[in-house]
Amino acid sequence: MSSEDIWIIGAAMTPFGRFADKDLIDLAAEAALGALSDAQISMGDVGVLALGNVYEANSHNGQRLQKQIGQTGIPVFNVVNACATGATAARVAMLSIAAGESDIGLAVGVEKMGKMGMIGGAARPREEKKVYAASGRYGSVIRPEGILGTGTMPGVFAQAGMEYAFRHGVTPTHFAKVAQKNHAHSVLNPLAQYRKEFSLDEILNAEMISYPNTLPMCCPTGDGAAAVVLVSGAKLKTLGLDVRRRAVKISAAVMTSDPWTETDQVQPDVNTLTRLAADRAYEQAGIGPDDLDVVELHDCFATAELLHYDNLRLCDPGGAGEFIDSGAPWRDGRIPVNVSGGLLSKGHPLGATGIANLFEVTAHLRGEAGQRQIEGARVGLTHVIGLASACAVHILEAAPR
Amino acid sequence: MSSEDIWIIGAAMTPFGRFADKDLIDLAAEAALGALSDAQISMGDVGVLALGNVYEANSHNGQRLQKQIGQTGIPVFNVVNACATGATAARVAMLSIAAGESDIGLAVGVEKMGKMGMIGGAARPREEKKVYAASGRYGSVIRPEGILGTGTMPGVFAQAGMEYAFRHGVTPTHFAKVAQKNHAHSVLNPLAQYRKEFSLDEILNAEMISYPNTLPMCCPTGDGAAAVVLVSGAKLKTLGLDVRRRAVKISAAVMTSDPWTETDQVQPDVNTLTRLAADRAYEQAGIGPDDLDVVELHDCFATAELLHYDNLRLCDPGGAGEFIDSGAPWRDGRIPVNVSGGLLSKGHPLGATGIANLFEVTAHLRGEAGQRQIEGARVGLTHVIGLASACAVHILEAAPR
Amino acid sequence: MAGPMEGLPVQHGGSTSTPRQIPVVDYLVLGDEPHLSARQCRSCGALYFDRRNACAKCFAAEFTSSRLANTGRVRAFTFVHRVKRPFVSAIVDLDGGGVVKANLLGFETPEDVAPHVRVALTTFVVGTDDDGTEAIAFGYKRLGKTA
Amino acid sequence: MAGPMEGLPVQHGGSTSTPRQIPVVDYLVLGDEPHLSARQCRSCGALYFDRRNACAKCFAAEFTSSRLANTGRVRAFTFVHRVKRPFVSAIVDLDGGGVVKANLLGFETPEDVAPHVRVALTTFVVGTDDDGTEAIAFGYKRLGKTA
Ligand SMILES: [Zn+2]
Ligand SMILES: [Zn+2]
Repeated sequence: MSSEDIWIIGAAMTPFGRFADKDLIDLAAEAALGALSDAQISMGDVGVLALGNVYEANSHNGQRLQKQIGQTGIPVFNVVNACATGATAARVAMLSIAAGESDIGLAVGVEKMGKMGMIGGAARPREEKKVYAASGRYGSVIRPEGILGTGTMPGVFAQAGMEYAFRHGVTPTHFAKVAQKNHAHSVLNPLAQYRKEFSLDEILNAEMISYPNTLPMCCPTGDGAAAVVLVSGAKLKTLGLDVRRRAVKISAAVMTSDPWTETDQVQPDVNTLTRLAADRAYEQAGIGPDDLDVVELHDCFATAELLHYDNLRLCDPGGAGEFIDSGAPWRDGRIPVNVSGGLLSKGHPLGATGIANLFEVTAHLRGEAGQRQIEGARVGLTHVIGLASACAVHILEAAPR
Repeated sequence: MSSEDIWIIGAAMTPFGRFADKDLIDLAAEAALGALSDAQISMGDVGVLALGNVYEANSHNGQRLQKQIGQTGIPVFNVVNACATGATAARVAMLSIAAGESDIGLAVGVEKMGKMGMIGGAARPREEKKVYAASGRYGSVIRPEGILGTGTMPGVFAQAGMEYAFRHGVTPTHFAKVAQKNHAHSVLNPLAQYRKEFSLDEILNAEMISYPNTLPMCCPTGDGAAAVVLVSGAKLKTLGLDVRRRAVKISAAVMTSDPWTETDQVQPDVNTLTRLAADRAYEQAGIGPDDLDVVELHDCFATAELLHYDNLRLCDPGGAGEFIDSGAPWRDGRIPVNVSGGLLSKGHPLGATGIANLFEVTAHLRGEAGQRQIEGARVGLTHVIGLASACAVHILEAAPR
Repeated sequence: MAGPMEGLPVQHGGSTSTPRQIPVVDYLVLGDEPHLSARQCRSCGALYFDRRNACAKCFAAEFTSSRLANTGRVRAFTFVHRVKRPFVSAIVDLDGGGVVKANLLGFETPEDVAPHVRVALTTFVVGTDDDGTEAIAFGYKRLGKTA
Repeated sequence: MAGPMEGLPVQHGGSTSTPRQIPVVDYLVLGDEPHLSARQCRSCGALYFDRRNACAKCFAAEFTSSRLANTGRVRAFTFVHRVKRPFVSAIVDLDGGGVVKANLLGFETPEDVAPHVRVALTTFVVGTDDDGTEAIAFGYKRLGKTA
């Protein structure tokens, strides 16, 4: 228990779903109060608040949350980083602790998307211009979506999947198996937005959204929040035995953005920044992929999860297809991946996601994940990626017993 | 030059104004490249990027900026904190350095507001509801603006001013003198949005916006960007003599939010969090208000500047009226305040403001402020406040000569 | 001195000709004696007008309701211009506790508003919906004046 | 095999009856031999299609223009459904350098798109404005097929 380490001592998430009767701050407050209570502290103990939210990013939700749960004058950081927004909030709280500016931090991620339909799936209608005139950085005369390919999220992750398929010979069935697994896992998670199992045939024959991803291979939109309470190692030593016993160490915390690649200029490269982050995280933690007992990775689309097996080094290079075929990422497999149901079933309220996966892995490392518990889990990894582009990888370890 | 200190080695700002032919990223790139060039480094040296922007907060402008000036895979934090957004970006870069995660950070603040009119001045028309129904946290049936008082920025800062007037007997003339001073100062600043002097009578007789603030007592909206390059003390020791000589030490960096106060529940309290931040900053830096050679404070409205003389302890308690009467905050006075022209004349592109004031004080401490230079300035203070609510105070010191 | 900015005084009572009325915010209680009602923290006594998740002062989560006084003193004000219908906004410290923001009624010029002038709550119709329901708002007039 | 998704082939040349044409993006150069033109970093050779502030690869700020090849290989693709007019999007590695995103034309099913299949640029009218100006887009068809 080094003084320089940072630990999670409280974690909570709301159920993910659609909550028309709750506002954004109700969700954030529920998660925040849950995490504080889990950590056996109050807002009066918190030295820094970081809040992540995408769709209402400039509503200063951190301060709105304070007004509902405790105004103590502490610094508040409102952050946004697409689907890595929640993880970014956690990172800011960690930075404040590591910098010695606070010893307890609260990071909250929240999103209220309602019934937006699929992420990025809707091309907004636009008034047709009467007279063509070039504008913007590409000198466009009309909106290029659908004319010069697609830039929507389903399209980007579909193409990223097919790039892998061309290189390594995986098939639509391999991608569909990812969705089959995650939907099956979700049945055990009471917090998941959907808890319905699908057969491989049902998935393959469902409505095609963006080939090779059918509807059950795309994450839903939804509402939800998650929160974690973070402390310095020095502070942890002063806390009660029960808090120390349940504390989870952050062995690695890495955030990256897209380094320059040639293809990245026309479509976000979801691989390189994940590989960078994963490699640095393994180095920081001093462990390798084989040491992982549980992984929550960013399966916004089924194609994405398959790529990330490879990017996170869970499988041999190019071997993601064999990896899913072998059953390795199932909850009874060698490296259980997305036992929460993943974004595909648990849901993906953007700002909440990066903290929700910290909550999930924390629950397993504490042995408190209920029916979906991975028995004896001691080390876990979380991964999120937001376009364009931010990636965060955290490696968590259970307290020594 | 302690290894634990953080230093500014590069600073730049675009002119503030209206730039219809530049997009948000053009402005951010101009400031960022200017700051990098000033620091004699390139994007390849930067270990963390923090970008602050309010109106397009969820467009991931940090990454959009990287795509235009350098994609190196570093962590990017997009932050928003109302008018303290730029300062918040600077704080995140500092946290990363203080935490030991990077040794050079780039913080950029940018805003493109175009011709929005006065900040918060326009009540948006809303479709009248056919049937009244209570909604929201106050069970409102109609929009309360104008019916249950005002919550717009001009109104909030006008009322904050009148609260001070009731308590301490200051008059509309005292407030107008603030605007007179800042507009007079702006004439010397080539980067200011407006550079026009006004007589006290002109200011008092101008169009009333929200009593006691007339039009020249309200800041304009505009476009602009500012950037700073920050380094650890350890890194600074490895840099060239010229860089070290021009480096400016951040002796204090404090961010606060509203602690609970009774009035804060109906109108943001702009005083308490500023006082908290200032007192902590003086303690951190080990100096007092009398040591300050130059101050850039958040004069979004003339009333605000007068309050902040008191909040920042520049005057005796309750003595802000006498302070402006004495000429103390004029550029040839005892504690020059807003020699840039302040928000009132220099302009207030929200996300840029908190970094623009770091740029301004840095310029003076380096002796590079041109015509508006405060001769021999060695110590300066910057202050921003955004509702609701974030306040940042920085104290900067020139490198030992 | 009800000017055009104040709307009409409200008729209270059981007359069948009285239209249905609804307060513009739920912390305004109508009836024979219109008044404000706040959520009060059971633990520390802090007062709030909005629906609460917890107390921002002491972090407790239980609230009771508290009737606030109809009289108080003006802590701050502004005359708001550059809007369709200029108005006077004020922050009022209520007698016995509580601070509220509302319009000041019957003050014609800034010089009219003496520091910490005493005021009293009044209500008025601010609009009528398509069902004929009247929205009732509140404001503050100089204490002692009749609406 | 120009299907309904592809629009009409473009008539190039100086005929007076030819309507005015404008490329949908400024990196598409029309004329007798329509082709793509990229901004190329003078320092490191990196290629970009957009207006640049600097080079994202090497941070230099000087650019020249570079004509890209009209042929290449499909690196990735998707058939996009749930939109009014389904289309095929692809990322194409151009011969000699450069990567571009555009629609694939003339591929009917995903199975049609062999890994890294060779394709060639083609242009088509994608719309006409009220002045009669035609917007010209580009896409890629199987190499060897005529438009
Ligand atoms: Zn309380
Ligand atoms: Zn280059």
